[in-house]
Amino acid sequence: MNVIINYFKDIFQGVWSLIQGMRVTGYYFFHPRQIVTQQYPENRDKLVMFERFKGEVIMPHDENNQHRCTGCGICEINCPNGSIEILTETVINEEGKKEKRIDKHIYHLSMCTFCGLCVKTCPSDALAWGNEFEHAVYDRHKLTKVLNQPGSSLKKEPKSTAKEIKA
Amino acid sequence: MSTETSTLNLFIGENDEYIINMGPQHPSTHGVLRLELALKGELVERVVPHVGYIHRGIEKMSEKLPYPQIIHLTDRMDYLSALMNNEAVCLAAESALQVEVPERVKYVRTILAELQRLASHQLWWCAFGMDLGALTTFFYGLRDREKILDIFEESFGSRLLHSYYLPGGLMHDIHPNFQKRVKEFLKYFRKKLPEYDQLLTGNVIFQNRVKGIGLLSKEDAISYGVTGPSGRGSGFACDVRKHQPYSAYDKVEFTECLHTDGDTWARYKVRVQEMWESMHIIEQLIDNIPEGDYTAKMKAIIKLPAGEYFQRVETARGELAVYIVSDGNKTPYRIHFRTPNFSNMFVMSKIGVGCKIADLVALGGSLDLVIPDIDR
Amino acid sequence: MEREQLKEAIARLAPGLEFPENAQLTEVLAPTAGFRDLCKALRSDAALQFDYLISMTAVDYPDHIVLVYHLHSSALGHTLVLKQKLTDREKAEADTVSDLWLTAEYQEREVFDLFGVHFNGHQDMRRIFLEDHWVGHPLRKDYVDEINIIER
Amino acid sequence: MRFDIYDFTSFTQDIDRLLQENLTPFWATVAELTIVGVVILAFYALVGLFLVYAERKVCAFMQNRLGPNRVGPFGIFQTIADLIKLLMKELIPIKHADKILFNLAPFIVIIASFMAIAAIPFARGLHAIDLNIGVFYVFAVSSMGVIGILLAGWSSNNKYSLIGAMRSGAMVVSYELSVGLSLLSIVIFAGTMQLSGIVESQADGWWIFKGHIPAFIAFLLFITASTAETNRGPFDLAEAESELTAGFHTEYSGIRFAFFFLAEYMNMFIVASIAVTIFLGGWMPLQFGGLEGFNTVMAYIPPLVWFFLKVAFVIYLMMWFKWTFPRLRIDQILTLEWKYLLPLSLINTVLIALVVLLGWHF
Amino acid sequence: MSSEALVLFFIVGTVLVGGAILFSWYAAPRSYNPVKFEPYECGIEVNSSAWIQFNVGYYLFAIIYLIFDVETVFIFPWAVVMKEIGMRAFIEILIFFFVLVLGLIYAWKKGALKWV
Repeated sequence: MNVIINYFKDIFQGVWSLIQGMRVTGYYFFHPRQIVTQQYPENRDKLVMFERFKGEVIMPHDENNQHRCTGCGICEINCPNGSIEILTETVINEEGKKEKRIDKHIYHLSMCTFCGLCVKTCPSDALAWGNEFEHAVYDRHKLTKVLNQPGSSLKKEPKSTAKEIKA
Repeated sequence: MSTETSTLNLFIGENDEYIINMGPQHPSTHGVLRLELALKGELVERVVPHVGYIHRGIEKMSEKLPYPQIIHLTDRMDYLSALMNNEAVCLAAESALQVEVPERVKYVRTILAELQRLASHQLWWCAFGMDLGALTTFFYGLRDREKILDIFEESFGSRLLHSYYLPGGLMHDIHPNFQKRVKEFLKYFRKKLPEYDQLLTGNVIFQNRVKGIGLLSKEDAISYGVTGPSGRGSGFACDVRKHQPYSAYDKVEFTECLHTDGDTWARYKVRVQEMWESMHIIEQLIDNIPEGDYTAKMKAIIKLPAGEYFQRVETARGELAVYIVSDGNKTPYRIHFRTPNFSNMFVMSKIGVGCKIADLVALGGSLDLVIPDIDR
Repeated sequence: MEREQLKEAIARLAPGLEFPENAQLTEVLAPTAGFRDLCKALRSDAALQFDYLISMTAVDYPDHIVLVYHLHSSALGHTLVLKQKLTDREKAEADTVSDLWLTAEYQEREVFDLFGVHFNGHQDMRRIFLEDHWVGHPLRKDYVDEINIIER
Repeated sequence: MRFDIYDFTSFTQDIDRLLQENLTPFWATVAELTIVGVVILAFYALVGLFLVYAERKVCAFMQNRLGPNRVGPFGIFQTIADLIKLLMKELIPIKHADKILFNLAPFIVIIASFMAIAAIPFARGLHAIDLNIGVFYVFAVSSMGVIGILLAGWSSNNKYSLIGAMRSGAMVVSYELSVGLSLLSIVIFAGTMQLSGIVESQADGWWIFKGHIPAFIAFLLFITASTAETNRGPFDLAEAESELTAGFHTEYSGIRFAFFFLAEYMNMFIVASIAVTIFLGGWMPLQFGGLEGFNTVMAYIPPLVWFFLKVAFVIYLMMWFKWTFPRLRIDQILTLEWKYLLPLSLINTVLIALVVLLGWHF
Repeated sequence: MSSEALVLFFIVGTVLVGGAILFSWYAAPRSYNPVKFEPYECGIEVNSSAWIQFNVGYYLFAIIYLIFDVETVFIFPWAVVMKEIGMRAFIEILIFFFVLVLGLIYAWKKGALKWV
């Protein structure tokens, strides 16, 4: 007799447990407000990335088209996969002295692993993280970028200011 | 013994066995793992795992890289416990340099590790449900995991591969909103976790699918080195957090979830229980993060003194051990990662024998494999 | 168990064991001969019970290869670093411990694959990660791959 | 020509008469068949497209997401876009496959579902064939599709497909019984096997209500077993994508695959229609004794609407199962049938016979 | 329509499938790549045929099914006339079911309902 009672008990418990699960899915079916889908291209305007989002490495320029990169090459050393190349040139400045200056700060986005060591270790805070995340291009050569804008120059400022900004 | 006489290396088609390849392109191996199965009808008679499809030589690459740069490679081993992997290298370097990291760093590392564990277990839960055919679990798990990833993204800008730690501390401080958001998440997830139980844990079909499948005895678990939730499901008390506490784990109360059945069901229960435990740990720490520096004073170039260093860390999948041989240079002479999945996976060739194909999928899901961690 | 006690207990098991100083963990350098017996004893000794092989790997030095075994006792909670030195780099051979700790079967295959150490008595000595026709053992220091390894 | 949306008998007869008057008998028959053929084809395609869309939306809403919403408003043209895509896809001939059987399999699954549709009464007078052994016929034809699945799996020269096919074979040798016994219990009530007759017998109330608990149990058994018959929901282990990649249709590409896909949904529709016809009163409106006003309002809703609403409900139920439960294992499927469903069906049949005997039903 | 019209449904089904496949055959692009025509086995080259002896594992079920299915066919006519005949039919079917269930219990106890 016990066998038969247990048999039916099993059936009822099984069906009950199934109903429990169906309650959860049924709840969500009738509560479409809880849908979490983000409709990506449409919500571009509202889509704000977090300020620390690591989209790509950029070199901020101010309104005078000046950046802070001295071309020291520390970011290049600190990059684990060689996605940064720094080309420097030697120019003669106003005082008539030879000066080493950055020519091109080349950044291979296709090789970047977004570890953040270049931004972290840059002594003059020339690099920062950009929020751009739509990196898809049809030609992979387009992923190689020159970070310093054409015609830009080094911003001359006391070192303490740079530190303050960082802090 | 040569390979010809080996019992494991039978050629395909020999002995009229039904040999079938599960993977590398298979939905339930969660990556490019290849299992060569010998079948008798639905029964699996032999499982031969083949790995190495995404072997990248992280150990060899690391020999050429300074320590801060190794960290970003560890992300890519077990990408679901990236922060714990980072932590392992950092702890090894810190203990070698005998640097005392600030309390704040310890607290933050512990909280982040537990958040990462939660995220990892959520992903495991939804993938496990999907392995068993309940596709809805996948979306619920990912929905909740998204909240954790948002916390990560706000604090350090990345969602999966963080590279957030440096030897000596963190790369930068946590976001001011961090505590608020974590507390919000805990409140949210405490409501959602019981839903998981309703949907899957209690389900009679699910229970029948997982109970008594893939029995792994405690002795075998130890001998195979099956650690993490998979090992604890067999009663192997292998929680490094408990037995060799690091970071702030000695300051928190938590139980090591142990089940002695050793089947898929036990492993499932351990993980679900661990989610509750992780939330418990975070709750103890989140309000008490001490003020202070986010990193210890470190030299610009980190050189470990010559010697050998060994650091064990509990990741979401088990015990990760880093073994560093340093010759005093800024790069390691040899670095070895003892990854949890490597040992966890090969046990399949033992416990997978005698179950059905569907069980093998459940079993593989319960071991929670991340293939890049095996291949390194 | 304290470090000294552990050393004493291990020293009883076999002759010719060296205990390097200044190591982070208790370390034993064992002779190649009789290594398997030592492992057996370490595993079965009631006071030691090293039943859990955390990790097994190799380190390649210019003139020798060192096999490193990290052992742990799940019951007693102590850890030991066991080492053996293989002096013949070209034809490196060692005894297998894959029947003592089952995980060693695969860790030894990895060492075979990446270091070229052949383990005697191993039942399935194949490459684990690389393809079977791969030439060379990548984790050796003298391994050359001009295409993929870029020196900086 | 009169058109009464409550009774299609006169409608079909009118068309018949019109054709007979204007054409020779042979051409009249041809024209009639053509009309019926085109109507069926259109209906079939429409139902298939709608069900695919419905399934996507239902599962999306259960899973907290939106589902298709790009092609057309709310994505209603998504399935049409998919159909065009599948039509334009290459048909890949598999090496060493059994060519004849490989090509035959989609025909069988589709034809089986067409044959089953033939017997379903949609409204009074609106059915292709009113067989006097309707229940029996449906019971026989609905299990024919499995032969197609078996052929598909076997002929593909693919190990996954073969295992999938064998699994579906195992399922059909079990669940057929429960389907039969649960249909049979209503035949006991109605005393006829003609499907339209069974519907007519429910004019004063549906069998699921009239037959008390045994009829309700029979309904549950039927839904469970027929879900298994159609290889759906928690019983989809013939295609079990997490185990067998795609099971029996792994090797089918393009439009050939589409037919297996379509057949699955059509089988779902057929099963739901049978469930509605037998248990839920077919095209009959919802009636409660004593509520006159309510009954009149309900009776004003056209029978076709009633029928399709009920079918939609049953299909929703089946989708609900599918998107909630994990998949069963092969031995559990057989255990469920042989140790639970079959004994229950037998007991239930005896109970129903007893209810009928004692006149306890309404 | 009479039951001969079933042929129509047969034809309509055939036309639907055949027409679509023909259309697709002409409309779809084709490219040749020997690897593409290989049977799928997770990206690994297939070394053996799928058609070797295969343990289906439900042979006994199939036999029991055969018995039961034939019995079901017998029950159908009974079901139709059950209402009219009444008590006698009920007792008869009880006996019939008793034998059936006995068979099922026998098979159950013998372990035939166990997946091998």
